[in-house]
Amino acid sequence: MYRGREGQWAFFLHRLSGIAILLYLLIHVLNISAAMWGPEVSERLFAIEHTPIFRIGLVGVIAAVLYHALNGLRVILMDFTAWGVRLQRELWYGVWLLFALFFVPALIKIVPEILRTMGVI
Amino acid sequence: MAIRARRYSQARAQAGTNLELAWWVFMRVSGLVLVFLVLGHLYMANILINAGDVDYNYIARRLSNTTWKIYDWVMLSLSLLHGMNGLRYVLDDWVRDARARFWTKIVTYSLAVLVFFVGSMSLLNHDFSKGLSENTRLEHSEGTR
Amino acid sequence: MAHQHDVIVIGAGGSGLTAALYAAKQGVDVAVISKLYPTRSHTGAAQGGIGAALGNVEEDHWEWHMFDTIKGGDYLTDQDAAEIFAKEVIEAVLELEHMGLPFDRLPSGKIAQRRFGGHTKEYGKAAVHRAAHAADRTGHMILQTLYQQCVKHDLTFYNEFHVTDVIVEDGMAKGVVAYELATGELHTFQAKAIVIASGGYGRAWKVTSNAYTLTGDLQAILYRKGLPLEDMEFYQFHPTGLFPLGILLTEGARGEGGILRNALGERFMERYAPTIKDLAPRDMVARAMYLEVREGRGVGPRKDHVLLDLTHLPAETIHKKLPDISEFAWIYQGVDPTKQPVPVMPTAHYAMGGIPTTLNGEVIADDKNTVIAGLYAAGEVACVSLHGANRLGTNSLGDLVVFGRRAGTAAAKFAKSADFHDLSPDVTGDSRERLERIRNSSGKESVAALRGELQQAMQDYASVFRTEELLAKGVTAVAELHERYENIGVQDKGERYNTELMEALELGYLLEVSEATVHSCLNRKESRGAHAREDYPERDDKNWLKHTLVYKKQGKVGFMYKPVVLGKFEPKARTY
Amino acid sequence: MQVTLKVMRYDPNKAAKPSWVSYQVEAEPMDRVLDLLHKVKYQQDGTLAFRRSCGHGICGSDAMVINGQNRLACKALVKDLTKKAGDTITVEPIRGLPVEKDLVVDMEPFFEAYRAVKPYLINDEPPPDRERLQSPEDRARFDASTKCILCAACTTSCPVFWVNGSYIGPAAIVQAHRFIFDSRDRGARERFQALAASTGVWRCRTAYNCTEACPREIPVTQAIEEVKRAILYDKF
Ligand SMILES: Cc1cc2nc3c(=O)[nH]c(=O)nc-3n(C[C@H](O)[C@H](O)[C@H](O)COP(=O)(O)OP(=O)(O)OC[C@H]3O[C@@H](n4cnc5c(N)ncnc54)[C@H](O)[C@@H]3O)c2cc1C
Ligand code: HEM
Ligand code: SF4
Ligand code: F3S
Ligand code: FES
Repeated sequence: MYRGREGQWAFFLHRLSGIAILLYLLIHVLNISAAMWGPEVSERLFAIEHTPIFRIGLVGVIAAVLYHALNGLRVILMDFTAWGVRLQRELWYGVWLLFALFFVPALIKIVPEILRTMGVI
Repeated sequence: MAIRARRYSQARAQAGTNLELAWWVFMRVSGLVLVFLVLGHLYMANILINAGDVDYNYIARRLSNTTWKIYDWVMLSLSLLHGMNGLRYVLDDWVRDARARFWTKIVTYSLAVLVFFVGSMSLLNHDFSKGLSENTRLEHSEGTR
Repeated sequence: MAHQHDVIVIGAGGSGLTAALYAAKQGVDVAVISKLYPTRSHTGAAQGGIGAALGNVEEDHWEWHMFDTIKGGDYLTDQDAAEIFAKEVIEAVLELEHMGLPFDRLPSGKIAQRRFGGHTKEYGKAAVHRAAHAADRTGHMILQTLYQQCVKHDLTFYNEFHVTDVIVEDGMAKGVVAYELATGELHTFQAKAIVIASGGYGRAWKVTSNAYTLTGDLQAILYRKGLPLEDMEFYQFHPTGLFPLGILLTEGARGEGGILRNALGERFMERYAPTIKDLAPRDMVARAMYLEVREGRGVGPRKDHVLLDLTHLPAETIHKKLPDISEFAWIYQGVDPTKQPVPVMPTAHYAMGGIPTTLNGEVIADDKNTVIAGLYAAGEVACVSLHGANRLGTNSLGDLVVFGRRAGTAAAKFAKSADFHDLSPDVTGDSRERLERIRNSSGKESVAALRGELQQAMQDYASVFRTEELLAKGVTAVAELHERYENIGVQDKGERYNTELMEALELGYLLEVSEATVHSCLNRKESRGAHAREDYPERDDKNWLKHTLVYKKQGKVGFMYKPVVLGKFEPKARTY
Repeated sequence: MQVTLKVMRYDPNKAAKPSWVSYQVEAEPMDRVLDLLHKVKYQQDGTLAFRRSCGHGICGSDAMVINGQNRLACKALVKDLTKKAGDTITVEPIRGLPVEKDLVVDMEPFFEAYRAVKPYLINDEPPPDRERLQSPEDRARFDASTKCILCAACTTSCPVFWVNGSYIGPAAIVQAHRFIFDSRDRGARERFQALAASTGVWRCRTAYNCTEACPREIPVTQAIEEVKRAILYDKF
């Protein structure tokens, strides 16, 4: 493995998260659109989607979107400002800070819901 | 534009369009817009409510509202275009064999067009309000407006 | 494989690329053969600047530059060469600027210039700002700019082709044989004219500023053919080599105000050159440093070096004008020049001597100036005798472009009126035989060990101060090493990138040029410029105001002499 | 002290695949990795092939992957790569270019990219008798990119280049930058052509490996971003 630094990992993760979201998007759209075929079809799909496995997966997708969006903003800053490049490392840490800021509350909200469906609490 | 050139002399001959620049700008502009649309969407579907409670009724109610139809459709088109162009970048990077790349693209683009078509149908071409008011089965063959 | 080009240039440093560009301007078909990728040539290491009397900072005249060059060369400089040089280098520098060279600028937008060793105004009154520069990477910028122009004009390059032979028969140059590193194949090149521009041979010494690849290849190839080399006893030691590696710290550091100090903190150059002090010519400064060390005023646990002090300069100046050398000091010595003085000692740097040529770069075969038709040389490999007994800083880069241009143009003109010569079917014979012998050798001597011994011997016996006794030892040592070289062994028998084979070949060249050097040193019984004989401390114009031509016939070294071209400036005592 | 030098060796005439070979060498802390390679070549195995010339970081011959990062062997010191005696230093050829032998790679694709950006001053106006004038500020504008020694450390550290060799690469873009921002140059538009192609500057994903790798400390990514903006503002 090449020992790249922050920039390299930021890029790898951006790419990975982008592809992951795209994959989810494709499935998600088909899933929602299934409502056209009526409540039965729709509810059957939702039943699958409401299983814990899928719910945990969704949390992953949220994380991916959050990282991708924040790092996307970092990329845009680097592209259009001179200091964006100079401070790219700091910006990346900023991305993680904001990520934590948004994601932790989301976890606090969502995780108990999942645990409840699992009957753990 | 796909990379056909393996050598820079060929690449040079190919150059001259601003297509790549346009896509580059699009990725940034759409990204900016998507921040609000997608994060807003996630907020509404995961934080305001319990995602585990989303069901047919929720969908139908939401998709009966013209504002949400537009919101969702813009989000759908932008993220599909953005995501598919991103995928194109990835394929251009990773699939080095020109033939393989061509066919992978045909398949993935077709899939995207299909998803876009189905998604748009459900958003624009389907009347969920009817189903909602009766709260019963829908005659999905009708509903054209 | 066989190739054919009107003009072949050997070497892609500053002189080779200039020659190639100007030859191409004449509309002939030019190809450059180089054992390195062009941008790897050692011209890229040159730091301080290129001297030309542009007069951008203060009044300056080409006559002053000409005088400085001659005086710097301790009057062994041919004055016709110095005149042409001082005039044409102005135009050459402007032309480099037009090609795009990013010189540093003055507020007026003109090319910036700095002071440099031995460059003075009004015939020695005070130091003058003459060195045009691009920070401390002037050579890098020259090499890059010239290569860029070659790309622009789409010249043909044979990169990583090692020239193993130049075909000279019946007083005519006919072609070149080269070994392709990538494949191990021998190529023949038929040419109407050939320009040799293969650089110096600093690797003969242990401590040197020169690249690993500067091994005097073409000097040796001609010398082996019985052709003469000129003024080989004059080899320049640059005062400020980063101790102990020998990496160069430009004289520009002193041009910007740097000071040399001994263990007592004294600015010792005040004693040796009261007028221009630290900016005295290199031979004088190098000797002064040796004397300080010899008299016990050296620095360090072994009192074996002195210090280059830049700490009184604004950090800004150091970072802006001397960024690269600050980095060298930091990386290779852990010294930050803005805060600490840098340890330095003289380092083998530049060959004033080399393949004798006329003012148009034509290679000379004897003491009667008989030229070899179609054979040219320029740059450090050549000796037009511009630098005489000691080269001034910044005059080499000027030499490359002025005489590179003259040689390239002359070669192209010659090629236009000449025909290709038939090469005998066995042109590659000698080269093939030599290469095969080395490749199949399994003797017990190691190339690296022999080279190490040679470098140590040259360092001990033929460096800044010389005596009969030391030089005699040097002659014996080199002869012995020559014999042992017959008994080397190499491990790599392969075809592809056989760098071991190349290094063995290069050691052979180093032995030849070292032989020519020590013999010439022993032969010249006077002190002049870089050649300081302790047993003959005075300059002797009566007997020795002449160029040495050293040659080898049937294994025996012999000498011829050539008069110095005098002129306006009468030889005088050399004080600064 | 003793260190282990682990080198990726490959001779296409002898083996199908590259393989690691370890050597024990005696090293000083101030030794360069280049010195270690020389020690191996001169004392242990003469067949080891690598390029080098100047020995102090200005010719650009000896970029290689050292301990997982692109560096010049002549600028990487043992003391910065090891913590204690017995440590291992790994050396591999730079990536994305065909390996010719051991640490020697084929540089032709790299120089082809270089040539594609027209790396020379373009200005057809007849030059004045003296120099073209340029203010110190205008000169400073492109100073960093004039430092490039074409060592390829940047291009071969770029993840986009590894997987798809047709990306023109940061080194070529730095060269373009050197001229685009030279107040004397008139050829920016011509260069944009090569740079705007699908193999050009838009492929850069700002991974910064190039900037980290550059032994001349050129802010490579910054140069690339400036070129992107130059093209953008030229078009809009
Ligand atoms: C560290 C340093 C700093 C210097 N600073 C200055 C300065 O500030 N000002 C100044 O005026 N001078 C300076 N000099 C001196 C000056 O740079 C050199 O004398 C000059 O660059 C030599 O140029 P060249 O073209 O003759 O040879 P080089 O640039 O050495 O090029 C030699 C070429 O010949 C090729 N070659 C050699 N042998 C063969 C072969 N067998 N087959 C094929 N090709 C071959 C090589 O590949 C190379 O391309 C400096 C020198 C050094 C070492
Ligand atoms: C939420 C807001 C988003 C922002 C701010 C954003 C921003 C960006 C930006 C700026 C790029 C270009 C990266 C570069 O050139 O280096 C990019 C690439 C990409 N985006 Fe997004 N994006 C967002 C949402 C999405 C969504 C919803 C998807 C999936 C459908 C997606 C998928 C991708 C992909 C696959 C890439 C290509 C990655 C690559 O080439 O490395 N993005 N994004
Ligand atoms: S930009 Fe830096 S890393 Fe890239 S080739 Fe130039 S010097 Fe080497
Ligand atoms: S590593 Fe590559 S992606 Fe861009 S910032 Fe450097 S060229
Ligand atoms: S040997 Fe010249 S850069 Fe390392």
